[in-house]
Amino acid sequence: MITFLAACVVASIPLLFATVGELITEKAGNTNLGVEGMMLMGAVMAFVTSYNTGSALLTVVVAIVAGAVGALLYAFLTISLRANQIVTGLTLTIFGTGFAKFVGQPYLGKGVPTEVTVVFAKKPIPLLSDIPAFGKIFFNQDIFVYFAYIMCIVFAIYMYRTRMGVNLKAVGENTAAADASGINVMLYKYVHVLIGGALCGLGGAYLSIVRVPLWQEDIVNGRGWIAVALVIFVAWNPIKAFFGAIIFGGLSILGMQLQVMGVSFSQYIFDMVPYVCTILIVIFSTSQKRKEGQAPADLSNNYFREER
Amino acid sequence: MADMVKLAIEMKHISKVFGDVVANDDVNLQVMPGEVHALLGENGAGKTTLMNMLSGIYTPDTGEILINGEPVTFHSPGDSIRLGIGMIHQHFKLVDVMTAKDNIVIGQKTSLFTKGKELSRKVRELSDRYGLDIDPDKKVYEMSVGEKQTLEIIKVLYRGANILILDEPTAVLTPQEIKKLFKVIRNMKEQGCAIVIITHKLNEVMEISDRVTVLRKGKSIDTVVTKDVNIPKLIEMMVGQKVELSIEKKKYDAGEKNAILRVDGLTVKNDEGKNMLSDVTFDLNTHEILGVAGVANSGQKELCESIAGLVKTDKGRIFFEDENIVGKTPRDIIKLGIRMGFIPEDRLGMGLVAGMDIVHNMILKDYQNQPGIILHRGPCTEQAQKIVDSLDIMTPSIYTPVKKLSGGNIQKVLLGREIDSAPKVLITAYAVRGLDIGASYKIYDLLNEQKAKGVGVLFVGEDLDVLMDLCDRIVVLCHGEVIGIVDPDEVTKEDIGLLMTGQRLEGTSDENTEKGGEA
Amino acid sequence: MRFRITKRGDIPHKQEMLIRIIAICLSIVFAGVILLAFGLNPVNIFSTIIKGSVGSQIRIQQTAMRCIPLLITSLGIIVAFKMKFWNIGAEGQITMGAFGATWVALNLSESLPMPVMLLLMMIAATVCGGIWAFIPAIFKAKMGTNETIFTLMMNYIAIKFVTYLQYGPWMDPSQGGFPKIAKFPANAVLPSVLGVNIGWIFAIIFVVLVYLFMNHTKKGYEIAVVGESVETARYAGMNISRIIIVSTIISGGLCGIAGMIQASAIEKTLIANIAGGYGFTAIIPAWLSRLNAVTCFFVCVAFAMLIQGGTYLQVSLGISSAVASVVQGLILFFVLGSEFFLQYKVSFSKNVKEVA
Amino acid sequence: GDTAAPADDANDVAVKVGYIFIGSINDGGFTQGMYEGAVASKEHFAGQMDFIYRENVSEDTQEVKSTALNMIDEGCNVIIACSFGFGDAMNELSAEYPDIYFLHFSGAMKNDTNFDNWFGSMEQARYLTGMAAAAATQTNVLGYVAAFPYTEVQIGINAFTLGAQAVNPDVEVKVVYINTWGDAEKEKTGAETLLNAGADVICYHADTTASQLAAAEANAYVIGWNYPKNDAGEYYLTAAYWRPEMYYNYALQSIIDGTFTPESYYGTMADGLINIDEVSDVVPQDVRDRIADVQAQMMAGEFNVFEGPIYYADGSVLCEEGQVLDRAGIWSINQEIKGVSAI
Ligand SMILES: Nc1ncnc2c1ncn2[C@@H]1O[C@H](COP(=O)(O)OP(=O)(O)OP(=O)(O)O)[C@@H](O)[C@H]1O
Ligand SMILES: Nc1ncnc2c1ncn2[C@@H]1O[C@H](COP(=O)(O)OP(=O)(O)OP(=O)(O)O)[C@@H](O)[C@H]1O
Ligand SMILES: [Mg+2]
Ligand SMILES: [Mg+2]
Repeated sequence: MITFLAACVVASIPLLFATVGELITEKAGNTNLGVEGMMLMGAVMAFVTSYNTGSALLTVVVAIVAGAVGALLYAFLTISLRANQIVTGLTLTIFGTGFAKFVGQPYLGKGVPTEVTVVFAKKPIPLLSDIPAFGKIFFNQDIFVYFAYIMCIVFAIYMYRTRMGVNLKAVGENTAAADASGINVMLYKYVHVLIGGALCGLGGAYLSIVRVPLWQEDIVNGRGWIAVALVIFVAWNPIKAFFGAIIFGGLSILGMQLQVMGVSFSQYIFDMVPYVCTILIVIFSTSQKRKEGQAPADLSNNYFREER
Repeated sequence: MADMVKLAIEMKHISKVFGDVVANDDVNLQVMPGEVHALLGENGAGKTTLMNMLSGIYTPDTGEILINGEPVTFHSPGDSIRLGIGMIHQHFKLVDVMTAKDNIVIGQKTSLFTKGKELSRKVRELSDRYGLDIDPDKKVYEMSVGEKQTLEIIKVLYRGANILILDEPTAVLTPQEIKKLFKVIRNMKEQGCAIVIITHKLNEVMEISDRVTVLRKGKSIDTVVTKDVNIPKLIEMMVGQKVELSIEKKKYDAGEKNAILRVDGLTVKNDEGKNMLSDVTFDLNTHEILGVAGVANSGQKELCESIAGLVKTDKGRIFFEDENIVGKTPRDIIKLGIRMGFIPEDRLGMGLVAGMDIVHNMILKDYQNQPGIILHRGPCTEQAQKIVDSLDIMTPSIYTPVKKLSGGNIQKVLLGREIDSAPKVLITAYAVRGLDIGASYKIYDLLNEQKAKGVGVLFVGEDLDVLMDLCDRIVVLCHGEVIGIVDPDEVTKEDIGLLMTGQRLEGTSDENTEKGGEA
Repeated sequence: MRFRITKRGDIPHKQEMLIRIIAICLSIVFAGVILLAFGLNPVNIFSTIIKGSVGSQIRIQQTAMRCIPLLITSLGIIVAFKMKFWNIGAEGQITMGAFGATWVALNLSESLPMPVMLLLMMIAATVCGGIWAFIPAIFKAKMGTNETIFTLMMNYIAIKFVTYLQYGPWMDPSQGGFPKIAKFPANAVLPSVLGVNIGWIFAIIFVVLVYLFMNHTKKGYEIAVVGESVETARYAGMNISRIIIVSTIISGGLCGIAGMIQASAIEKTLIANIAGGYGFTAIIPAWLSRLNAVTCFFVCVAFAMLIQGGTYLQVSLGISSAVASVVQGLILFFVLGSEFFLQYKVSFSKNVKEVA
Repeated sequence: GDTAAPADDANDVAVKVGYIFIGSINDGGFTQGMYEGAVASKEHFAGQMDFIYRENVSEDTQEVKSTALNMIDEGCNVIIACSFGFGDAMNELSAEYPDIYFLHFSGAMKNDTNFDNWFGSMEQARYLTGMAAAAATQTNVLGYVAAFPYTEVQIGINAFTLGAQAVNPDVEVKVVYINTWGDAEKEKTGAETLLNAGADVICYHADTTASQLAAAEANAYVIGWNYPKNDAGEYYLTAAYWRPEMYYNYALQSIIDGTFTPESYYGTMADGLINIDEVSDVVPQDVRDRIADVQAQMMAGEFNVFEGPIYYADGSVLCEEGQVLDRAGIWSINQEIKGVSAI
């Protein structure tokens, strides 16, 4: 059970990075459906870097930059040129997928050098990892996982406790009002879309560098889309995102766990569960009359100051 | 004058073009510190546009802006705010899901972290000082229109603005709220602030302003000292010619009238189960304009929508001629000849399709009467042209999306369509909200024309003077109940004002006053 | 020096075309530069793409066969997008349409006359695709549920469902233990005209029908009104549920028909990958054509050329066909960006004084 | 990208082959094996054979057909399609192009002139790897990461189990089906789940080598698949793999000789299409000897993997006492045998 829960945490990490990335993007009023593409860009560039340089630090930096560059394309098109967000995001996914295939082709089947894998190997945190059960599940992990914990907390503080967080919320909820209040909405949108892309890049890199340190073309395999859906599930809250990602990561491996436990069921039905759950959650969250926990009101609307 | 006192605002030769629309054409404006300056003009004259250039929302195409004598260029609203300019927009710029205090503080460069308690205290201090009433922790979506307006004002005050721009701030306020607002304005004026106010209510211009600048069709016509002019003169400046504005009320005999719409014991609940209308009963006759008065949110919206079949009614019946229309679809009701010109607070939210042109908005209600499955635009094209011509709608063409028109013009499109469709019952809610004076009187004339044709008109209004002048009877609503039905010839404005706040009239000679379902 | 962005008025048709053409040319140049940076010869690549897509009769036929599902799906998406229903579930609707058609093809008699069989398959495809679009649509209409996510999830459910059929109950025992659904009987296979399955005739008919429907019928108008504002539609007395049902049945149904054509003419059976990404790709031509069915035809032809030409790259030049998707992405970015210049004007101005 | 290095004298060769691959030629797995076979075959024919190829072709008949057509345009007279899903396209084209030969890996489709399928008795290699695995386990639990539950995969699982049982009757084979072919993360998770459930040797039937990584990380042994690629270092025991040049050479030669007749080719250990990699010395010498011995018998045609009595896990009979399953019998397997725990 403990190993299973620890595995759920691991399975949740790529989702978690991408979910928080998309969440912060959406908080700024932009829906970026290019998550899958940005994850792949991060995954491939991180791999290429680690393979060629053997530097763990550089790998992480490049993953961040690669995701952010993908987001920059999207940001420039949707924020500056006001192109339709949905279509631009999809295009980014097409582009990112092709890019990863193209750039990664010479590296297929190759592995991440050991100087990098040792850095990202599991490292128990002293004291914390000795907590019964809990320690094994959460504090006997790799540094990406620890970073993910910190990320969730930092983003929660940022969003709910700082002045910038309030401004960000205003940008996503009512861009015109935010603008008229003197917030530099363009800057806010750019910064958060780029941060979002960087996190997606990290999520992708986690798959190709840490999780399966081996280049495979379709390493992300739809996880980006799950992350987009998770954002709704977690109601745009980075702390809930942590739990949401663990649940969805867990769902993706629960089927296998049940198989080895000899529990009989249709694996095909199980494969549908995350998608059906997402739909139910989307329905549920909109059926509520609450104003909180809903999508930012100005989500997907491009803003032009002189527009009526 | 300008030599002695530094001008607070000076706008020189400002022009602004939107696509094909010239919104401002070589406009000049000078505002002194400690002055309340009214900006006057017909709908679409370019008032909002001009002020938006001061608040950094629009960038002028040509021209120069000087603030406190210094030439400036705004790249963003932030630039304008930093220079101490605060604007209260025609359409609120507030974030719905945030609290009042968060709305106040957004965009402010203060500390890194939000300091909730300290902020609440500051906001309370400020609102006490100006006699404004606001709960810093209330969410905007829970606020009434008046509260939102108050919040906008506090937001500007919090930033310590010394130039205040108010774009039609009184359009949605009750008389009491307007009084409070004017007190704040005077207060600020005494502190040396420069204030620009846009309003279509000329008595307010006379009451509050020191000077008036009139815009007409994007051009600045003249600036005059308020004391030196009167209302007819202002109207002449706005419209460009002398006009006679009066409402004629033609009386019809009881014999000519018959009840065309009877509302009987109508009760409507909102989503939370609260009564929005309780046991409302009244008749609407042919050849009659029946006014509905009440403070904002007293059930006017629900009344109109339930007659139009748009909301579910809880109890009661609505008879059109002899048919109970409760439970009928809006479509069936339209077919019977009930038309609704409803001007919600968000003008484009209902009634018009914002992204479509005038032609396609004309078809909205009539297309269903066309035979077959093909959409014929021909007749509506003519209708659109006719309405644009007869109501002087300012638009580049009938193929311009209505969202690009000015607020007043949007409203004319809507009313034009509804009146043109020859209904038997016409429901108008806030028909002249935001309309300039000329347009308002045009609407009154149109309604009177309808009345003459035998149409029963339900006129939900705000301005008691207009209600008194125009309507044959007035239903007064308070908290969703009919508190009285009065004949304007027999009561005073003050009487109606009292009724609106829930105080019944004692000893008036009015036998029309019915009991409206006392709870 | 500062630049300023202002909204354009209506711009003349000619100028609009010019801007678009410039954008496409620039995008090709730009994509070329990127290719050069990767050490590839762009001239070679572009000419190979053209040769590979229209270089011979067979290639033209191949391109046409790719264009058919793309175009029909795009048309379906246009109908949904017009209602501001951001249907990114076409992939699932194609899959379910193919499922419906397959069910009919495998369960009805092989002696049924071909036209009857094909018609029944088409109806089943329309219904199944339509239902797949309708489910999210009705939730959106009644509860305001976010349809982007909903339709997206429906894709996966459809694909997993067909995978289940393929490896489970529908596996054809005559395939020697390999997971495959049975082949369609001859009367369930679309015939060809001019070397291309008659889906191309359907596609052209659908272009005309969708154009007329969206621009000249009352229903088309209603869909546009509902798209702008549900409140307004209610106010005008429109039967919103019916409009949503009709439009999603049309939207999902068209996608379903694309699936039927793929199953019947191309695969001659049902596979999990039947939609093959067309459902996602089709969104882009739908949008680029500004939801106009006739324009969409031309955009889809260009797209099909790019896709088909891309497959020729490796065979002819030994270059990975991933290059084609990179080129495709780059061109799309440019064309998406160019829309900006149709709506806005950028002017440069020297400002004398800046705010402190 | 890599290039196919089209030969300058392409027109002079006797056969020019167009290879259609499902994956990339350097994927370290199935496609790499198929590609290297092509290279070896070209060497074998020394100037008489040349080839071009296209990687990453999806199993979409439209895509496959236009790829093949492009190849025919480029002068290919033989098309070799290396994935099950390519079959329909080959079938259709073989009717339209009677002068071109179409050789399809797997499936059961063929015609009488120019279209054949080819596959092999992978159960032989699986059996041998099962023997190796049983010798390496301490826990008596072997893990098997499998893509989908259907005949081809189940044959492999059962053969592997039989081989293991031959060495160690107490072993249990635990299977996890992951319902996908090429999701590295899922394969790794599947392997980890099995390792956590007590397995200490992993075998897999899916496309990536992620299971090898999982095993090595957990200090458990692993058996490769498809291609002799070692991503597990000292934990790599051996691999069951294809050597497709054995078939290429055979079929192309008969095409050159004009004697080609479709026969639904089924390669074996004997003709070299089916192989196992050298067995690691983690496996004790005696077992290695036994493996070599069984392999020799297989090559001599004296050893049958599926020889009765064999029971399915639910107790029903797969193969009676004394009965030997023929090819058709093997390909009608649709469950796991006794000794396997799968759902
Ligand atoms: N952002 C915009 N885009 C396009 N046209 C605009 C825009 N803003 C204003 N206009 C046009 O400029 C003209 C002036 O509009 P403006 O809102 O300034 O009028 P106004 O005097 O405030 O009228 P009202 O009394 O109705 O508020 C109108 O014709 C309007 O359609
Ligand atoms: N969106 C639009 N923008 C500009 N012009 C339009 C637009 N829609 C329609 N028109 C013009 O309006 C006129 C009437 O439209 P249309 O020909 O479509 O009407 P119709 O459906 O044929 O109607 P009828 O059959 O009753 O004449 C035409 O001149 C057409 O070009
Ligand atoms: Mg205005
Ligand atoms: Mg206006």
